Amino acid sequence: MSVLTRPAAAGDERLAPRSLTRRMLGRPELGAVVGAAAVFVFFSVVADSFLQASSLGTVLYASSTIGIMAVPVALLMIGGEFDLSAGVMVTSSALISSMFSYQMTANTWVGVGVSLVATLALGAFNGIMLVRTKLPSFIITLGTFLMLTGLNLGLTKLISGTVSTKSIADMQGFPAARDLFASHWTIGSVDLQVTILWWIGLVAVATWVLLRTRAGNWIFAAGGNADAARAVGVPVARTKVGLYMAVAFCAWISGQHLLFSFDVVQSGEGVGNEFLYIIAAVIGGCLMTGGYGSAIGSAVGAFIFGMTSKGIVYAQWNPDWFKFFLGAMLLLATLLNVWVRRRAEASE
Amino acid sequence: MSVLTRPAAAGDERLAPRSLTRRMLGRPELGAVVGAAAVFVFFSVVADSFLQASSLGTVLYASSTIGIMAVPVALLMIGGEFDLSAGVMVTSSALISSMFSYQMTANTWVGVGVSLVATLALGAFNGIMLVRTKLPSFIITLGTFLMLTGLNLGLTKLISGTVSTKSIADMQGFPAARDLFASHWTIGSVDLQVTILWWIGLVAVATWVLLRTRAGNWIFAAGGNADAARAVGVPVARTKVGLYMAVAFCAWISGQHLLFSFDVVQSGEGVGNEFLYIIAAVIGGCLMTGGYGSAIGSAVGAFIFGMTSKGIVYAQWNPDWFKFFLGAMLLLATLLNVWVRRRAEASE
Amino acid sequence: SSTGGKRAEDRAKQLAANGSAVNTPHWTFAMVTHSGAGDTFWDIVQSGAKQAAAKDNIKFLYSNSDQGDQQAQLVQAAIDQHVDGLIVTLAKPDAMKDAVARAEKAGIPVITINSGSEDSKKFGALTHIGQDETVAGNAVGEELDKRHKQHALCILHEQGNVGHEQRCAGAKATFSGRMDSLYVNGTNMPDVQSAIQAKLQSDKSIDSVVTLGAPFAATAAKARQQAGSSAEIDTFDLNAQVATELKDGTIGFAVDQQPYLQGYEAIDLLWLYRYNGDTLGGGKPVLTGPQIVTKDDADALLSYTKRGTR
Amino acid sequence: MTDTATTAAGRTPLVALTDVAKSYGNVRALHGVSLDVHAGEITCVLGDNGAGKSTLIKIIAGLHPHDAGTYTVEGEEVRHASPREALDRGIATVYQDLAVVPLMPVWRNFFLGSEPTRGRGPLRRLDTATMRATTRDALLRMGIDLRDVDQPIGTLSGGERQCVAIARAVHFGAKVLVLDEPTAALGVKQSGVVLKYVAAARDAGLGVVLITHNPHHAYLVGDRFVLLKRGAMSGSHLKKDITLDELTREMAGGSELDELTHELSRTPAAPEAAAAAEPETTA
Amino acid sequence: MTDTATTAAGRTPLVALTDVAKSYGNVRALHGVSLDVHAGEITCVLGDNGAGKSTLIKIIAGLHPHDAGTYTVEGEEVRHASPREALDRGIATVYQDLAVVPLMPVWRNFFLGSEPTRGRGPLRRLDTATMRATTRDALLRMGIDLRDVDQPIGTLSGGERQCVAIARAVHFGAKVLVLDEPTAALGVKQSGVVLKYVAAARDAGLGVVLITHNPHHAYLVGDRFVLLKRGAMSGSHLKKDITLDELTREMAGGSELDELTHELSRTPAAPEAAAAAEPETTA
Ligand SMILES: Nc1ncnc2c1ncn2[C@@H]1O[C@H](COP(=O)(O)OP(=O)(O)OP(=O)(O)O)[C@@H](O)[C@H]1O
Ligand SMILES: Nc1ncnc2c1ncn2[C@@H]1O[C@H](COP(=O)(O)OP(=O)(O)OP(=O)(O)O)[C@@H](O)[C@H]1O
Ligand SMILES: [Mg+2]
Ligand SMILES: [Mg+2]
Repeated sequence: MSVLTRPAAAGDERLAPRSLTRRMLGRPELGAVVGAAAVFVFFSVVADSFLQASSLGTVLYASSTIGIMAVPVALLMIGGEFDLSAGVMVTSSALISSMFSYQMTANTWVGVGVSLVATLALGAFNGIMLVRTKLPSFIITLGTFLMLTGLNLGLTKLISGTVSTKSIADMQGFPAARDLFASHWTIGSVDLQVTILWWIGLVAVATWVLLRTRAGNWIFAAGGNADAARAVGVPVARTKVGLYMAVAFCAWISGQHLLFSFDVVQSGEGVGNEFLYIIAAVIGGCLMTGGYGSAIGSAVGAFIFGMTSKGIVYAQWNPDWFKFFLGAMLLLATLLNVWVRRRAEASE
Repeated sequence: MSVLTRPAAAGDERLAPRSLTRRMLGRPELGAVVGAAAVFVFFSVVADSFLQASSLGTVLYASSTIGIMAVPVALLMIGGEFDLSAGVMVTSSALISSMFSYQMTANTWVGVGVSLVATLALGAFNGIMLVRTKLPSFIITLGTFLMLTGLNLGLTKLISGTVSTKSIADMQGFPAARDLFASHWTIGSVDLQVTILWWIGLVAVATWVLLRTRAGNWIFAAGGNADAARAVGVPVARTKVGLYMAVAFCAWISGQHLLFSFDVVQSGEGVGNEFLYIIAAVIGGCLMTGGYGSAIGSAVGAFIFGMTSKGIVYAQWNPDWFKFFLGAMLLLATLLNVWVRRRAEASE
Repeated sequence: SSTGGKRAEDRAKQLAANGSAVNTPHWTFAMVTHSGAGDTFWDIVQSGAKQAAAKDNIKFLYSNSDQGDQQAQLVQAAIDQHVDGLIVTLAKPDAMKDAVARAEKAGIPVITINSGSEDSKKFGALTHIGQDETVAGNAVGEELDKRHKQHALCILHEQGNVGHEQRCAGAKATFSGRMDSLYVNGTNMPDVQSAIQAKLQSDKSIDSVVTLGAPFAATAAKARQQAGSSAEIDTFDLNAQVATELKDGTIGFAVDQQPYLQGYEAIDLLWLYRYNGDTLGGGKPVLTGPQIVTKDDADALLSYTKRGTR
Repeated sequence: MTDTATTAAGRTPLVALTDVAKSYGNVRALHGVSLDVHAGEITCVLGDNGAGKSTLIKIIAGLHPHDAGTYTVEGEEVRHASPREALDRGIATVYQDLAVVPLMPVWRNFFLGSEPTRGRGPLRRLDTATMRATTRDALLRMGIDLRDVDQPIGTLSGGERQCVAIARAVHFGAKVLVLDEPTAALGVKQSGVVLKYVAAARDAGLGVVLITHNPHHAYLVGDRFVLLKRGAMSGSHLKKDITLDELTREMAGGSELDELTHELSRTPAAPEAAAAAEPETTA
Repeated sequence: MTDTATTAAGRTPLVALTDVAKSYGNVRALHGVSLDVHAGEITCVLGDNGAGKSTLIKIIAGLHPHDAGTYTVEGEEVRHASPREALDRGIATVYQDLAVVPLMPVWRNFFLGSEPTRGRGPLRRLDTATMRATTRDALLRMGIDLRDVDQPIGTLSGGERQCVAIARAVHFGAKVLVLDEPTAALGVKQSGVVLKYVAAARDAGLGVVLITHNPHHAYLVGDRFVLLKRGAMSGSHLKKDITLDELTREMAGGSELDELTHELSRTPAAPEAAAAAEPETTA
């Protein structure tokens, strides 16, 4: 949970010596990294096209779209809560941005701004409902999930007449916004999407917040033992509302990416993606019960998921069995991770 | 958590008197019952056709198909674990039964029996993997979920050549099996499905097990504090494996209902239903963190869900907004439940 | 089933093993669709494609995702694999625009199938094979009128699915009576049944139910019986059960768009293009439907549906 | 019974509870309890198991609101909505169940809720070096030589955890220090250190509320003694008005104790204990 | 140091640990510890906080396996895979962290893992009436008059919970009773009762392992004393070989104590404590 593992007080006879490698392997992220490496090596061997530079770009892009959301979802899980509305909130954010710009004939940046405010409000709603009603987050965000799904469809049909939005590609500010949220550039023969930068940035910020700020301390405490945290003066309620707003913020980024990369938004999308985010966080070592996990872990989890789901395609395995392979690979990667960690811990 | 609330030691000055009604309202299921009653009254008012006898049959049927699975899922949640594979396992069970009978040209009862054994084995696999690897149940059952989804599709195509099974309606034993799993009969003008009986029976058995047997005590303990339970000699691992097998058993019942009621099984079905079961359990008062809940609560939860999702149809509201109404109603019902309980507790 | 799908498939495999009907190089063609997992319709499309692939000495790759952005990523993955031809559906055209453009840049010929006839040409595809969902919907509306229906119900088994919306909207556009929609949870048959039941109980004036996928027609028939309604059940697409029930008269009519043909022709046309530079349709979409099938066609259809090719 | 306000009448007490009551649902945990805490004095709250001592502490600490009565801090009536407010008023508490987050490292637990920071603006960050060093030193002073302040606090022994909680409260206590059975899990040496700390805090002018089941500890450092019984006050004494023996007897519930001592002293295998039994059994 | 086996050499001890060691990851919690528990004797394990006492208990209780050394029960070498096995051999334990399930009613916690049943076959069910009555009576005998045995055990006070755990172990202990700081959270009266129970168990022929930080308690009932320091044995004495003062001094770590007592006795506000400080501070 901390970046610097201070060497133990020199010469305490109660401490068995431990090599650096072993200490490294004991860290949660590094366990997951071993799993990721194994998946990478595996697909490099079985899938010819997996190791190409262009494939790497595709895999990284797929991982980044999950990873951007997995970061705040991991933080939220460390803080002891869930967000089932995270998937559709991405779509809501994109819809708001697109429909506002179109209907008001406003500069796309205005739509983007309105969407930011509205999405943050949705996150705040989740958080405030949670701390006010003291209902489990599963119920609250399930309610928001269903309501947003309905609103996405109902409002889009009401406003656009169909289930998708109108194109805003020809509106003012579109190219600049596209550069920010959905551009891509080529390094050598690898085509990299800007989402990868967003992803790396978010992981870095989240890691800093978790390990080096008061807020990070509060997140761990709120998830690890909310009663104790409250008793020693941690603003648990504010922390949780903040976490939901962080999820909303990242949903906004993802939503804008969706909008500016496809220009038109389908109102029915995003359903089910919330689980991909949770999966990435859990594979990366977050505890379902809260109080433990890391942002880097969530990134590794997203990468494992991205590699596996695309690797199966590159390996050209029978698509009927896609889900089977996906499940088996994820399970094996996680088992390997746990096995490595146990070995590291067992040998003193 | 107990059926008999013994009157407190007479005349203890440290106990404020509490009326029977208040004591009743303090019980978790009864909180949910108030929510259910409110939903019922609401739809009786807004939807003309909701109060018809035949509509009751439809609502009960919808509730029972969720409720049958919600019972073991609630038990599992009380025991502190999840099962994401519960939804597809139902389909697997139906597929195994149907394809075995068809391919072997065996009596349908043989298929039913094989399916029971195979489904229980799946449940045992979940449970044993969980206790052996000590991974979170979310990861394990997610793996099983994905693998079963793949297997359902892959094997069905391999064996039947298409994505659904062949009809077994003309095979030996079909009518009798249909009577057991998918018959319906008419009382007055209400058409009642046999699944309702299964549901009631399962709720009764589960309630008995939870409150009156050693296994029930162990389930609460395994979910409430697994370490403590283990320390005082509770076979936590066996309890959890048993719970997963209970889920499998009910998946078998649901699967056979699916098969004998629709005769042909689509291999892609069941995905997503696991959440309906969890929703029902949580609305009915089960804690996500384990150690608290009831079987009756899960039934009330399933009933609330069934009433709401069908009530919206009876009320003929704009179908585009279906999910919105569903989410809002579920949230309101749960809020009412909590509000009632708090009031009951606050006034001594 | 004397002409079982399994046997046909085996025969096709045998053919491939024996060296195929042609001696062109062993090209790889990929198909990326917007289908969900385990969909009957897309299963038949795949069967057709596989049959043609076997004949044409083609390696056939299939992948699918019902999320627009995921489908685009799958197209990219196919490009990464340097396939020799690409078949995509354009249910969400805007999401696919970039991906298709990249395929063209990489020199991969693209054929679009099923949905997206308007955009196909614009995106630079060789040709479009299939039937527009709206056109199919229109045909249903007209047929309902022909049958003097007043009040129809359109069952959408996947909320927010563009193709489904277009089918219903198309039917609504040509139907002169009233048409309601109902969303059901397509992965939960009992829920489909009880929801249709509830709708029929709440509104007795409904005289026809249109399902958007073949498997749901039988369930709708069951719901009708439970609800004591006399509405006619009609459906998009075919399967063995629908064919039987057409024959029994349980189902009124079905709209077929010949999915087998969409898969088969797509592969075949890509082969022709690579082999001989041929294209079909003269810049216009090649339509595979809609074809209204009724009781009269049922007998012939029954054997085809049983082996999974219609 | 409510004769607490008789001494030091001139000064406003740091914390004063008057006729406070608290129920959990239909359980009346506390009623009619009054208590004054003065600067530079140690108030001991004594009583049987389940008498309501921890409930009283939790009200002072702001963890639970009181149902009736008044709660004043330096003369001003308050109703703490959260422990944060009490902390901000300088009231630091050691809870009986310790209030630690098991999976967090010791040093993070030590500073939880009151983390020191360095830098400004977006660069404002935890001062981890100071936090680690302070934690290690504070524990060392209590006789706990931790191997590693980075280990999760959940892996510490019961007494070590207790020491972290006490060291934390002593470190952050500004005006009032509230300790719920601080020495319960502690070894002989550590208990001595804690009593020394309590005395030092008093000498530094803090008001101290100390809960203990050990009459020796109470009598050694306490200035006034409040006795609770089944949720109500059963006595309130100044040190000068009571002897250790009387205090012990009151804590044990009077006559019942004699009987018990008698019984235990008869047990055959511990004959030499018979004479010593009276005070020690109850120590 | 390992002179434990000298007495009662003829009898096989009920439980014997020889040169046992245990590490948590790279933390060596225990090494080279030996201990005999004989029927009808009370073995006290004493030591500083973090000395490894609870770890020792957990090995005996079957909660953790030992890494090295041997563990025999009635002469037969064992390696308990779970606490269930230890229970089945008649070893009942009170853990320091109590091992209760907070949300479950008191009576269900009391019988958890060893529930009595009535009826046969599918009608076999919990004997709830007996369970409730037994729980209430067992607690009443310890001086805890519960309002309601149906309340979740998490709502009991710390001492009440401790009493439930002790009553449970006493109820199920068949051959060996292991108690980890049983009196820590208890009131004067309850402590007396627990010591009486311990003596009674010994008289009934059980072997008892008692952990405590209170030398008075230990000396009153103990027959042999094992001292742990930083995970290793620092002494093992029979009662006849040691006095209370020596024991207290050893527990507190020798010379350090004098210094501390001296310091505390100088605190100005408690002058009358000065004389009494030596034994009481450490009580
Ligand atoms: N699960 C664990 N992981 C790592 N270290 C542990 C774990 N449990 C205990 N320890 C360490 O082992 C040492 C011995 O702990 P133990 O609980 O046995 O002490 P104890 O003698 O019972 O102390 P106390 O009197 O305070 O209860 C402690 O220093 C503790 O930090
Ligand atoms: N959350 C709660 N809900 C219901 N009853 C409670 C709750 N907390 C405490 N009680 C009850 O209130 C009474 C007083 O508890 P409290 O913890 O204040 O006792 P205490 O004096 O601190 O006892 P101990 O010395 O054993 O720690 C107890 O009988 C307990 O059962
Ligand atoms: Mg207390
Ligand atoms: Mg201990």
